[in-house]
Amino acid sequence: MSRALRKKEVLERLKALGEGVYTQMQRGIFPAVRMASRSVRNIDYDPHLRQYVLGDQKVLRSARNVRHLRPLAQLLWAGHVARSLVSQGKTSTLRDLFYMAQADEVHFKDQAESDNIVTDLETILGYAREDFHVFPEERSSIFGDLTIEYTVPGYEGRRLNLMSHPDGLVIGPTLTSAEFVHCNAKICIVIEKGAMFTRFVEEKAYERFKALLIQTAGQPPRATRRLIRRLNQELGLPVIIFTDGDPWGMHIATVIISGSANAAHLRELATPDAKWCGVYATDIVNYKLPSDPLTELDIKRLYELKKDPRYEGELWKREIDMFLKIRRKAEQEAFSRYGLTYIVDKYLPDKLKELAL
Amino acid sequence: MSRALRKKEVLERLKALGEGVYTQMQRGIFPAVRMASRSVRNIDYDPHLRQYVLGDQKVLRSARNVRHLRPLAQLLWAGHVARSLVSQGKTSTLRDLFYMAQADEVHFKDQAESDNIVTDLETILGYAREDFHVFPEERSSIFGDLTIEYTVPGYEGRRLNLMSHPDGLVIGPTLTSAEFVHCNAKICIVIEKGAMFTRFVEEKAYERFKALLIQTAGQPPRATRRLIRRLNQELGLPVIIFTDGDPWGMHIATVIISGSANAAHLRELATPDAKWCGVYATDIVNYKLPSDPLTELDIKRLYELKKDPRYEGELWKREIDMFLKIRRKAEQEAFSRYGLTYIVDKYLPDKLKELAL
Amino acid sequence: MTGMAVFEEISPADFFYRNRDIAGFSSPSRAIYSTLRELIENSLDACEAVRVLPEVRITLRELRPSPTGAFFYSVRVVDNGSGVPGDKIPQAFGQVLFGSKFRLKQTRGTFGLGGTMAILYGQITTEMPAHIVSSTGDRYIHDYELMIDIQKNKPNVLRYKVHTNRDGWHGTLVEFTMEGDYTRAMPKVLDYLKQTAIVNPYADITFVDPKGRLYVFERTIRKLPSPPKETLPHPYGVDAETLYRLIAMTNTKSLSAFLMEHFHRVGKSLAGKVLERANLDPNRSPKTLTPSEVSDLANVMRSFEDFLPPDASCLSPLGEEILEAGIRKELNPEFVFVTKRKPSAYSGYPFIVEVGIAYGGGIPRTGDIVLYRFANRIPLLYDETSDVSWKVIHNLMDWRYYKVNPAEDPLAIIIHLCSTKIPYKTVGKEFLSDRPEIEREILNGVRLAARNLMLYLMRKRRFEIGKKRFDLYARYLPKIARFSTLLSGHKKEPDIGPLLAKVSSLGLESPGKMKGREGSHEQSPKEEGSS
Amino acid sequence: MTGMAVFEEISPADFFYRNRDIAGFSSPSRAIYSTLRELIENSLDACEAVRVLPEVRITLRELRPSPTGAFFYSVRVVDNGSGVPGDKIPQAFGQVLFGSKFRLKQTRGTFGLGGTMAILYGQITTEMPAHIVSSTGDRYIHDYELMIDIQKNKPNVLRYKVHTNRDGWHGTLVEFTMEGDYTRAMPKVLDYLKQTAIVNPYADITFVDPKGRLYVFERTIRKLPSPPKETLPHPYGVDAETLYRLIAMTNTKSLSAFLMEHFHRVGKSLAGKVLERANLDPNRSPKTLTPSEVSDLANVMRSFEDFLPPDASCLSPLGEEILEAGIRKELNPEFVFVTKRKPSAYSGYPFIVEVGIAYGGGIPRTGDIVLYRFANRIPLLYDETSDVSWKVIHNLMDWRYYKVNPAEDPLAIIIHLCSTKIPYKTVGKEFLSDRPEIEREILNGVRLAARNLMLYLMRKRRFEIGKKRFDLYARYLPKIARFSTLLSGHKKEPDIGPLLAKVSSLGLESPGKMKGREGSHEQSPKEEGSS
Repeated sequence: MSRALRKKEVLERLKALGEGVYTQMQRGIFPAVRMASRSVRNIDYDPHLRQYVLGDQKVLRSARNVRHLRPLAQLLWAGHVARSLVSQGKTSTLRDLFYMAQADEVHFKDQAESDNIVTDLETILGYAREDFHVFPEERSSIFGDLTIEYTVPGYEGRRLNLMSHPDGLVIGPTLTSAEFVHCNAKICIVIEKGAMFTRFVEEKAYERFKALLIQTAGQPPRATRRLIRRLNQELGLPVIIFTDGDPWGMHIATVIISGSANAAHLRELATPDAKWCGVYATDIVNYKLPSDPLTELDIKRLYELKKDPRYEGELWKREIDMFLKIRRKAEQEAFSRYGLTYIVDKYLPDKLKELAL
Repeated sequence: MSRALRKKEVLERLKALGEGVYTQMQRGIFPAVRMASRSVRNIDYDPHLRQYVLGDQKVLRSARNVRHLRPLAQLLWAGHVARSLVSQGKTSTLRDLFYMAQADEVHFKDQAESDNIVTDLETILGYAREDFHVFPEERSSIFGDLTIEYTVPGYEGRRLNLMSHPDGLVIGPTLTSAEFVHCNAKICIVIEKGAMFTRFVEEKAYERFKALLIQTAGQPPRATRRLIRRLNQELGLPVIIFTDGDPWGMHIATVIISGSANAAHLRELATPDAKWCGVYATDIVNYKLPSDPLTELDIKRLYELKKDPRYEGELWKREIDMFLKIRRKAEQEAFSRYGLTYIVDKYLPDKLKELAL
Repeated sequence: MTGMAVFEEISPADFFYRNRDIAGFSSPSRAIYSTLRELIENSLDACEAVRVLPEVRITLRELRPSPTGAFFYSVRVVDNGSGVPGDKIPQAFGQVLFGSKFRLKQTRGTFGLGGTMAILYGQITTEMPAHIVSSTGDRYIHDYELMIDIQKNKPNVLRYKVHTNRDGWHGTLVEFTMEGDYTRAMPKVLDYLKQTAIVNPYADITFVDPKGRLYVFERTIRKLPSPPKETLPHPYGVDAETLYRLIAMTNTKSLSAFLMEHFHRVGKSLAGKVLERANLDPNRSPKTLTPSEVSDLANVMRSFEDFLPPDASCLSPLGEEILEAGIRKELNPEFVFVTKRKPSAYSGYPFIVEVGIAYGGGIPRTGDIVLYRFANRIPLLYDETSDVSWKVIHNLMDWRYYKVNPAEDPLAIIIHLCSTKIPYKTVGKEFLSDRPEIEREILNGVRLAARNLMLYLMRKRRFEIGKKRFDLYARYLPKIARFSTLLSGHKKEPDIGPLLAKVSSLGLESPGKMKGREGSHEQSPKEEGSS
Repeated sequence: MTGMAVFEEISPADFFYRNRDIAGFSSPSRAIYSTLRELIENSLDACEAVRVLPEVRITLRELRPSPTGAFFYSVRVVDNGSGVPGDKIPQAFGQVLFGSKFRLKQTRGTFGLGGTMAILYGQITTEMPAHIVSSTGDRYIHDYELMIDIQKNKPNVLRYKVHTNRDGWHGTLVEFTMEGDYTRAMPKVLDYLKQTAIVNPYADITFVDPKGRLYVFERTIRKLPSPPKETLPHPYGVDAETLYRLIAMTNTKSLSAFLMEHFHRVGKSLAGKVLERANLDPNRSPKTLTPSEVSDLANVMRSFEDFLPPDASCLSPLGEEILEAGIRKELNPEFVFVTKRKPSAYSGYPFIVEVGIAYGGGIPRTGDIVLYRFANRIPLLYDETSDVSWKVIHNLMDWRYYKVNPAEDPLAIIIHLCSTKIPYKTVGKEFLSDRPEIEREILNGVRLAARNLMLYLMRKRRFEIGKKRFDLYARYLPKIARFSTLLSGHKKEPDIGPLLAKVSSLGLESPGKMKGREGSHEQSPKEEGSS
């Protein structure tokens, strides 16, 4: 769907939300808003879409219930703000929103509460908050031979090749909304940590593997997940993901691949064909990596992952079991025990062969 | 000093370190290394340099003392690694170093220990670790009308204008080591938070104020502090710093302006002429900003700052006293209560006038 | 052979003289407290014995410093009670293990030691005689000065006068000197008086302390608790020794009559069943039993299931009215609930537990429940954590079930145990041993009280919720109207009047009703990007 | 007038019969424990009285279930002690408040109640006589069967035989039946025996329990503690009552002689000073004193500063050798330190505190210090937290100062108080009241013990450090050599042999010496960018 069309639809849905409540009040009935439930029981894994989706259960925010009064007022206020941002072409953050509420005497007891209302709005509209211009604060960055064309006001039509700056370009609202013009990369390598990203740039991994490099700085923000999806879908780039060798690293990969339960109300964030390429538990053994014992929390997390439908593939099963067997974990930097270049000279080629890429 | 000269001197000092120890051992005496003490009693504020510096006290790492054996071995190992990095033109991180130690059977009980040894090495050499190619993992970013020329291998001579990417360019090893070619900006605005940085870009603050925008993402990494200093010293740009209105925000500004006690053994990181431009405690009052009560920790911190020689100026005294009086703090985003553009339309012009910039 | 032991006998007075620690006279401050307490309790008992509303006047005067760094005091307690017959006065106040409290009847004192111990202590520390004035309300007032011959455990009368009782006065005055330390005892003494006032709201007590300060605990109810009656022993509490004694003194001719006459609640048919079980002829004379038959009979009586529980007429609980009056008078709480449990028994001794709970108002928030313990109307002040009530409240009660937070709520619990025999663990009368039967009654009483407190707190909260409800609608409906108007692009806001009217008149569904599938969305907020 | 009280007198036996809770017979399980304890302590005292290494044989047999759900037991204790003279046996075992323990001399029992109470309890619960056999080692062995007449507090002899003592046996056998509950009492009984063995390592104790299990506590040292001597009262402990008694019985003709003859450590010059202070003529006959003069004299004696503290010859501490033997035998620790404090006194009663500390080895890690309390060689098992020792260890000691962590270190503390009069708070003899003088001695003893433990732990650590030291040089010198070679670009590594030789032969400066200006750099690591 084109950006202009998306914008039009977001505005229409916002208006419909207001209209519904307005009409009910005019008829003298307590206004209510119905939306899909995001409770755990209503989140299912869709094997076809290969991501989490919401089921058919609905919840009602009704002014008949005194406990719903405040969230209902907050929701309508958030809709009002979203409408202003989209029509004026401005962006904002979750934290901004929390403060802006005070101007309109809408009270949020903390930012967690206002964040939750934004998620409600996403659920009702069926659009991610980036579509109504609310961006996260964390930033990832990107480097590689991709030329983009900006669409933001003031930069429309300007182009940039993402190899321009070897320290990386920040993935923010302007990059997310840019169009892809030309790409010489053949693969996209997503890397959990900034230091490893620098190592890949320094060792010219982008040349040797014709790679776009993306560093997520931990769990990637949604804007980055969407960018990865677009690289995969629009440009047909295979995506591999390189994280720390522990349950949390695995889960960074899984969220990129299959989405999160938290965003089950949204589509177009997941990249189902992306592949996790390490650090595997078996790598810890095979490469004799320096490692630390798993904590109790790590182990608990592994047992949770075993029950998670996103972890049904052979690879996941094998690695989870191996983690539980060796009870150890390793960071990406652990390869430095073989020298700084080992990871690009040896490990990455091995892995690409193993994944048949 | 030119980059090539710096490199030569770093290598020479490393060699001298090894030579000293080697000679002592050959003479059959327990080797010892002498360096400036970094204990609190030996850190003084130098009003002339307007930063913290180390005094004349020395400490001895001597193999006569059994507790010094391990740090001494670690120090020599770290020197050996630094020499390899510099001679091969590679970079590394503190974490990489921690892992690399295992290859040479040098044990660090945790990364804090290896980080401390790197600081020892900085003290002995009189150079920051970036000079021996050990970079931090955190990244800041930059945006504005400055053209740079890279010096890193593979990019030598290539130029980039830092307005190329409105989401910002990451400040990493390549940018830090680049030369400034041309600058149209008249001021450098350093911003604590990514969201506010985006707001400034969106509201075209860079045009209206002819500004270079830098976001620090909290306490700025040293590479960013050195970049700010260079912008001020080499290009003569005035620097203003915009942070949250609390003791921690004040301290981000102070570390940029006067350096940190932790880095008293290093020069060329501080920018003594930079100015803090808010959020002031008086701003909270004057602009009626949404605010939170100070925590006990905040208050304790304020009393510490009162005793800190870096906070002797009128402005600091006034604001610390006001914070203690109103017992409240505010975030940068608090201005959003007056709408998203207020901060650029109203607050920043007010402040520039106030600071006579 | 060396070191052969010398054997000798000592008198009971001598025994307690040598071991006064165990009776509560271990230090000068403790001695002041124990003395006042023993005398006040004797006075209250003496008043209730003759159904008179008690008036007790206490005066403590400081005389001079003592050589050990404490002080000498003159203590004087006057009551309007029964008085002691003139010829019994010397023994009642000058002989240990002599008194009126050895029968099966509820009284405050238990060991028959207290008053005489106090006088004994005064004599030991000052070597001055005690002064006793008393009349039973007849024509004479008896006036003694006496000391105790400790080695012989006998009173030694120094002076005796008889006055004419013109006004029909009855009561007792006790006055003597003693060593003590009032300054250190003061908090406990005042605490004791306050707590005594809680369970004796029908008494009028005044206390003039050594600094000349007057403390008044006024009567707020003119009703006395129903008087206790003396009772026969219950078969469950019998042992062979008791049987021997009764057999020695009985006039009955048959075992059947013997059981019916000397035991509580034993009728002809029950007596027959018991004797059948013991293989004894009901018509046999009790005097003919052999030792092993006595022992068997005692065992059968203790294990026989069909006896009725002991009658509680020998007990004198406060009753709910008096207990509540006492709690309100001294603690001034926002909410009080009191309950009197049904009579029960342990080892053949009947007892009744009364429980009060007090919340808010004058009850302080101390971070824990304030526990007031009473046994036969005596406050128990020391060693709280060893008491069965403490165990019940801290270990057996699950306060969460009653929506009460002992660490935060301002809460006091009052436990009163009355029995013909209070199971103290020490002569100092400070805490109750944990007999299972008593523990159970206290627990049930506290549970009932807690349940009533919970109901009160729930009603209170419901009322507050209703008040808040309308405020919330008045606050949020205008906002919903405004933003929906802005969002939908209408010019005029909808009228919220009709909706507000509905809220105030109809009363909407209660918040609890909206739960379930269509309920509010309660997912907790999560961090961006995590799952 | 109604409700008039009936006054009556009861015997001491009757008093304790009615209030057996307070003497430790509150339940069948407690009764078993108290019975064994009283009998064993009497036996140990009887052996020590004649300086014989004790042999005590205890047998407890289960007979049949009791009607209350407990059991009947036969209990039998035999010792090789002094024995009781034939004519004293009936009173010694059949009369309460009769015995050999009322004098000022350190003995285990204090109240003269224990043994007889146990027999009384057995009689109450089973109505069977007690069987006593005893000889003082002369030609006769006396063999009694007797019961107690509770109302009269007199023995009732059912059978008496005299046997010829062919082997010169001396000792006592006590045997009777009682109701009890051994299963529940077992942990406390075994704990009691183990702790008794700690302070009586010179005794040989065997116990056959109702399941037929034999417990043996073997003798590991053949030395008896020095015997206690009987002593005169110390002037500080005197009161007017004591003076009266002494005046009544004295043969002295002058006050001066009176004081010197009847009081501990009073010589002619001291007596003169005291009488001068009391304004009394030293030559006056004591019999002529008026009551107020007696009272004044008592006050002067209690407040006179110049008396010597009481002589401790009347005390029988274990001594460091015996205490350490007992601790090693039963606890088997890695480290023991014991200390005997100098004699001290409270209220004129002399006392000695002995303190032991035991660390590691057989001492378990329980999360708290294991406290063993003893008074005159009796273990105190109940109500630990009310004891003054507990207060000292938990409230007064600052363990951090001694580098000891009570929550983690395996640590036991043993406190033994011996005195002519142990200040128990209850007849049950379970915990000591906190007399300041005693508290201070315990605290000082524990401090000394803690200091010695600290020194031991420091020495231990120092030794371990020395061992590690060489290893560290052997490990790190090669690395320093290698990297300095790499850094400086030399081809050949320096020889570290001479340096290693220095480390092993000379012994370098200790780590502590390197502190100060040129010391190690101890700045703690900080985060990048913060300051």
